[in-house]
Amino acid sequence: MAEITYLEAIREALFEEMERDENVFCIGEDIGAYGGAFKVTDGLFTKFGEQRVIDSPISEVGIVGAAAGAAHMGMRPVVEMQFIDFIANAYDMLTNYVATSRYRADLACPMVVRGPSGGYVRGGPFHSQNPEAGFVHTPGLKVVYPATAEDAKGLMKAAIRDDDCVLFFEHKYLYRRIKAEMPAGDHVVPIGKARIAREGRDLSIITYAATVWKALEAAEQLEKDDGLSVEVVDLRSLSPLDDEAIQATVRKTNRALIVHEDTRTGGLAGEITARINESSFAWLDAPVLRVTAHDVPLPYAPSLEDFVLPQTGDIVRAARALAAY
Amino acid sequence: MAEITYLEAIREALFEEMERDENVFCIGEDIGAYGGAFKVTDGLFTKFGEQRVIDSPISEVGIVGAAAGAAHMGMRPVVEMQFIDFIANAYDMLTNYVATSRYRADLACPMVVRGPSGGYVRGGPFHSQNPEAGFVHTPGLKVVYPATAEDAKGLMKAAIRDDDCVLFFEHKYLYRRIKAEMPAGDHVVPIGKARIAREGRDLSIITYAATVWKALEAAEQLEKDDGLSVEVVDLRSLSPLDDEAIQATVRKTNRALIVHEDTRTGGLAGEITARINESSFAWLDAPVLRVTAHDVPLPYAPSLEDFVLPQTGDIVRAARALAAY
Amino acid sequence: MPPDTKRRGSTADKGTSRENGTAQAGAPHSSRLSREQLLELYYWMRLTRTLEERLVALYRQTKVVGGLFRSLGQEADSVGSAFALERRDILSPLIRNLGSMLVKGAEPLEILRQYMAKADSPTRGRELNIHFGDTERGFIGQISPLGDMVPVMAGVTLTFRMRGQDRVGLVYVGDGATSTGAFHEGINFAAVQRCPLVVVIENNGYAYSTPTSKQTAARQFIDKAIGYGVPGEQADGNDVLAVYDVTKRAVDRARRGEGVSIIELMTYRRKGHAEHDNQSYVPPGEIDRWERENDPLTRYIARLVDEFGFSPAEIEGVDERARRVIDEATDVAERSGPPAALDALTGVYLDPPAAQPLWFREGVAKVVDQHERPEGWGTFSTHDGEGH
Amino acid sequence: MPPDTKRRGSTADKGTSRENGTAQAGAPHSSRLSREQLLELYYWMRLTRTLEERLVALYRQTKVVGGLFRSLGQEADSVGSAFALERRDILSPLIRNLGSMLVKGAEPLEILRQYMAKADSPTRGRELNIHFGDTERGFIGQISPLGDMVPVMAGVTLTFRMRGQDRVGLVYVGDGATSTGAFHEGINFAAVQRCPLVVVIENNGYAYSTPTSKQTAARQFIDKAIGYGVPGEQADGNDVLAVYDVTKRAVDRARRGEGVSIIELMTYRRKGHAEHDNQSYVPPGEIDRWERENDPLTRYIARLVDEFGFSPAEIEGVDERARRVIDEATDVAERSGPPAALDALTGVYLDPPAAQPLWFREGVAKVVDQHERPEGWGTFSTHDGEGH
Ligand SMILES: Cc1ncc(C[n+]2csc(CCOP(=O)(O)OP(=O)(O)O)c2C)c(N)n1
Ligand SMILES: Cc1ncc(C[n+]2csc(CCOP(=O)(O)OP(=O)(O)O)c2C)c(N)n1
Ligand SMILES: [Mg+2]
Ligand SMILES: [Mg+2]
Repeated sequence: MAEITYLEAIREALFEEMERDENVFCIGEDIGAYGGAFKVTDGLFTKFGEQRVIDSPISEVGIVGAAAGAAHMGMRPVVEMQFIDFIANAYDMLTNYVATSRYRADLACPMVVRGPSGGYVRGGPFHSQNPEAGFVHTPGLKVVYPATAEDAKGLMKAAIRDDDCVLFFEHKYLYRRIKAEMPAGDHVVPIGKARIAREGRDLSIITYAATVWKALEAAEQLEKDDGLSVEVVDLRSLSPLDDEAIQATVRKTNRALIVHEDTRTGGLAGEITARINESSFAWLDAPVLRVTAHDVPLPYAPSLEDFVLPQTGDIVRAARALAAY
Repeated sequence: MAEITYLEAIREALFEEMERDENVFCIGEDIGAYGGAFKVTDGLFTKFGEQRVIDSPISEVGIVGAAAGAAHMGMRPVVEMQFIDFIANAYDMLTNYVATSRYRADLACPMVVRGPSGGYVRGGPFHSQNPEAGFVHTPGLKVVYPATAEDAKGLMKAAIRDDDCVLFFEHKYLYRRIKAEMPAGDHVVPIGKARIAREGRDLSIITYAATVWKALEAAEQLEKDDGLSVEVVDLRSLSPLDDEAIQATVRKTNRALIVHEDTRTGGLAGEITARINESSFAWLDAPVLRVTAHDVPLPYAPSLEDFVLPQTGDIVRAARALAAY
Repeated sequence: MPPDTKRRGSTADKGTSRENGTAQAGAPHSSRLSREQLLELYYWMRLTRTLEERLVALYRQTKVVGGLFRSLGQEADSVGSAFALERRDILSPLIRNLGSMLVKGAEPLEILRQYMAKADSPTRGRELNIHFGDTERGFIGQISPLGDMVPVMAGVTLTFRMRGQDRVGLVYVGDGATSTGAFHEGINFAAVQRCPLVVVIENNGYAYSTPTSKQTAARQFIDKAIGYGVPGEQADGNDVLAVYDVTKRAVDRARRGEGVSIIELMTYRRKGHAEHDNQSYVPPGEIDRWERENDPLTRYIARLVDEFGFSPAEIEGVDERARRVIDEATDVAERSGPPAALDALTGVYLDPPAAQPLWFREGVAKVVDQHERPEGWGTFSTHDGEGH
Repeated sequence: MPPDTKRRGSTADKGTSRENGTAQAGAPHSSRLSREQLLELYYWMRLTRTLEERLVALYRQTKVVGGLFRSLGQEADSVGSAFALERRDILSPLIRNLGSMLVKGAEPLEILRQYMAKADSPTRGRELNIHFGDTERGFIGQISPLGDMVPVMAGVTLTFRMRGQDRVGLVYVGDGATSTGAFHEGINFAAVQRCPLVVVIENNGYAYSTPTSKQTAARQFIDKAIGYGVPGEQADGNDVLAVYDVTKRAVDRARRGEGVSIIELMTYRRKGHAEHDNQSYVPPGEIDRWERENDPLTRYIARLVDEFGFSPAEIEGVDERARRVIDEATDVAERSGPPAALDALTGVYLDPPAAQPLWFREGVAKVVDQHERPEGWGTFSTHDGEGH
């Protein structure tokens, strides 16, 4: 089987799920004939027609709300945010309406909200965001953020089949840079399970999305230069978090470094640190450390963006400090 | 001087600031002749007129955006959310427009967004929220959440005078239950400084808003029943956090319990735990623990709400476990 | 007073509807209603009022948890509009559409249990007052953030259209809710997609304390219709038959595949926003005038007797029936108790079925054992026995 | 093709404006423009086009960081509308309103530096393309989320009104942005508050790939005016004088305290949403027809020569001047370098003035020393020397 990109893997999942289940449909801005700003839905319009690939007005509240209504009626909508940054417009609809619908009204709301996320692409403050924290904070929503093409496909299928709302963050830096061969058959990756991206003994790097690749680079370098054996855990699912996996790696290496691209304060690393602290304090030989973006809006000039976002060198330096603690 | 309630203290601050600075004005739904859903702005309309106490349409995006525009022009708007829960509607405007305005455009945006927050009042899922986490996560915004009447007044004055946007969360459970005499003169409480609500030696409870009072109750009981000397830190400001105060109390007692009313996952306790971990790991004799609400939307029946939210007994039990560690 | 409430006073031409964008149908549908149906309309209005009066009594006895919202004087707009739907159709009520829900099959017992936060209430004590729904019976529970139900109902009716079902949706918004972005995005999307959706704007003169004049600069809300490219019709919201007719026309258009309609129902909120509201902001005399000259039940009774020849006895029979229903429902409702605390943790997701009680909870060890994941996430209990 | 683009084609009656809700003024204001002003209008349009052509060249040389957005064929709507404002007035441009910003005093040098993310660009490399502003010169920088500038400009103009200043605001929205909740909430609020605000809807047929027919079911965007209780006027957006006139009327109404106006400018986006967009979705011939029959510069040149008696030499003089200005600006712009990394941490707040470089950064110890809070929050460095 030929390799396909992270982006193509998402498209393939959408394609297969729409073929499998006539209740699945896509809705978003410019996703039809044009195939979407990043061409993720390219070809779906031709194949499934405008009834199932709906070009919407510029109305994030409108389409997320409409998806919820359709989901109540048994449909399985997949909503595209042209850039995930615009999910902020639907914050009320997602956190107040969608997230609570099963709990307060026993009303199922199986839907997926997906979109290009993340930086390292000179997108500036409104085309580079990582808004996962605000949604992981919301009971009733599930959140996934794949780092590999296999997971992009497998998690998308799981998200579409999930009976609750799943936010599916796609890292636009990975869209065309990551390739893989898809596992044969109906490839579904369960939501809530992390992945060991690299085995190690001396310390654990817990991360997700684009920084998984930077962590792997750092692990290579640390092995070569410092003879450190670094384990890299790719969370994949951010809500629910895989506590068993986090606990296992920390209790194994006794040193944890959390890495994410999101800003530091209020980012997921805090939550993960607290959980490690609660579940495995007695196993810790060093403080849990965080490598994150700086607490500023993401600037657009390369020199600025590169400084603000976490880089491989940062992970290496932090890991060395952690190992030396 | 007579004692006034937490609510009256906020009103007094608004009154004094509007008298002091003609650029200060209030805007919100039903805040004019009616004086607001909780009567916080009662009397302002009569005193300052409809030019400075503006009844708005039901448009959270509209009024937050309008406040930003006015702030650019040198005004000092104070926006009321009828219930803070509806700030979710303005999430894009606040996090994307307001928070970034100085950084991306060198455009000052001095404004306050305030509103009744929090639970313990049978308000149900949409009239009880504590949305601070999503905003503390946003660089460019400041966030305060007072627990006492003195701080309610002093922080409101500081918020109105601050040159950036400050979100001012008011705990509706405290509105009329808390009273105090106001310090004489121009009473301003600096943003970013925590308060030691109670001195102690054996362990630290770090909290804010309504749970400060539950923590104090718990401290009493722990002193009486267990002979434990518990320090209670009232953060007051959530962004920026007072790291010096957090560090000081943890290094003094070597045991930290973070308490908040917000849900657990992604709540502020995670961030605080991570900071303690980073700054004071070597001083910790026990894991940093969290007492929080359960991860569910807040239900409305008393039996359910009481179960979901943190109670004094929970703090007592958690503190005992922490002390016994 | 809001400039338009005068225009909307008892002097408003009753039973007729002013048009904007569409052609008026022939003989009004209401002329085809049977005597039973005419009396049924009265029953639903009476039931609504009697139930709310009962709720006031319970509220005064502090048996109601939270606020109480009245639709006094607006019963005709809820009942007449909901009556224009078929059983398979779905509506989304607002806080003052108790009548619409009753017509759609909500039981007074359910309403009473909701208001008293009983364990056996439709939401098991999770949501307030009439915030509940049942897609089987055809009503969807609202949430507090105003306007949000418009996009949701756009999606519900988009599904009807996509599946080629002969079903229509109806969503209520208040004069105040028309100012929300959700209203705008939802109706615009529904209009573009030609969803079979009827948007009923209940213009009752106020949004909480805010008069319509501070809500919009538009002369009337149907003036918004053309901006969405949909027909708009305004009707006397206190004339139940006029409401039924104007709604039925919109429902029929939707069934014929003609998409969205906006209906503006002119009515008046005689009570405060909620029971606690003293209505200090209402110009003196305004409420009395509406009560005196424009009560939807009084007006309809007059028509039933004068125009349709019902006897006072028949009317009283209905009143009696309504009272009986509410009495019985109250007795039953009062009997049941509050929800069990642990139920608060179930049903956030289908999977996992329940959240984990936190470790610091009294007797949590026992509770934890009852759950399938004793080693729950974020619990202190996971790393050793302490704290139990 | 979007049904209304045909209606909007070159056959559209030029130089006139269709009304909706207001009385037409007498002789058009443009008839009172001096020869210098008439030529100035041409200069701004030419400068816009020449600057964008230069940006395309730089983009092809990969000197532009990020995307490039064109207003080819829409120069008249930006220039004509901005020209109707006084210096003290404030406008909020969109991505295709480069011309409006130039009229308001933005320098080509600033634009070039912005697009190349230079250290000395107006935003010091923080924001993209023409996302910058200057309240002194009277334009406020937009953000990407569409519609958000409408509430913001409502607040700007609310301030003008509250302070009794003789100032007006103008905000641009695209056909697509009219679907946002922010547009709705902002214009409704401004209308109720009678803010001196002109809302210009640039109907250029597309929102990215989405034709207007999928954006709204309304026949035209000025049909939204009555729903907000404000006057609406539509004009040929490719006739710079018609644009100037229709905007001037709205600006004058605002100055007279008559509040908000909606203006719809009929134009056409001849280039893709951004340079990368191949416009595959555009019906064949549509772009050519607009270029051939309805180019705003070609049309205005014809009028300048035939109607106002300018000589071809005078026109070429202006073209030459524009070219010179852009050449000089390009030379200067290319000289400066990228922003210094550490600048990324300054100015999130006035206080604190800078965020703390994180401890794991190379040579951060040195950097930290330069900052006022060496014991910064959340930094590993605080509890002891390790990590340095
Ligand atoms: C988005 C949002 N903002 C504010 C509120 C608070 N609120 C609840 S009801 C209400 C007034 C509603 O007025 P209207 O829409 O006219 O409905 P009515 O009560 O008159 O039936 C307000 C402001 C809310 N529920 N949602
Ligand atoms: C709230 C929001 N949603 C989506 C986008 C992505 N987006 C950027 S421009 C654009 C199309 C804008 O079309 P229009 O408003 O007609 O302006 P034009 O480009 O035609 O001038 C879209 C969808 C955005 N910027 N903001
Ligand atoms: Mg109303
Ligand atoms: Mg457009």
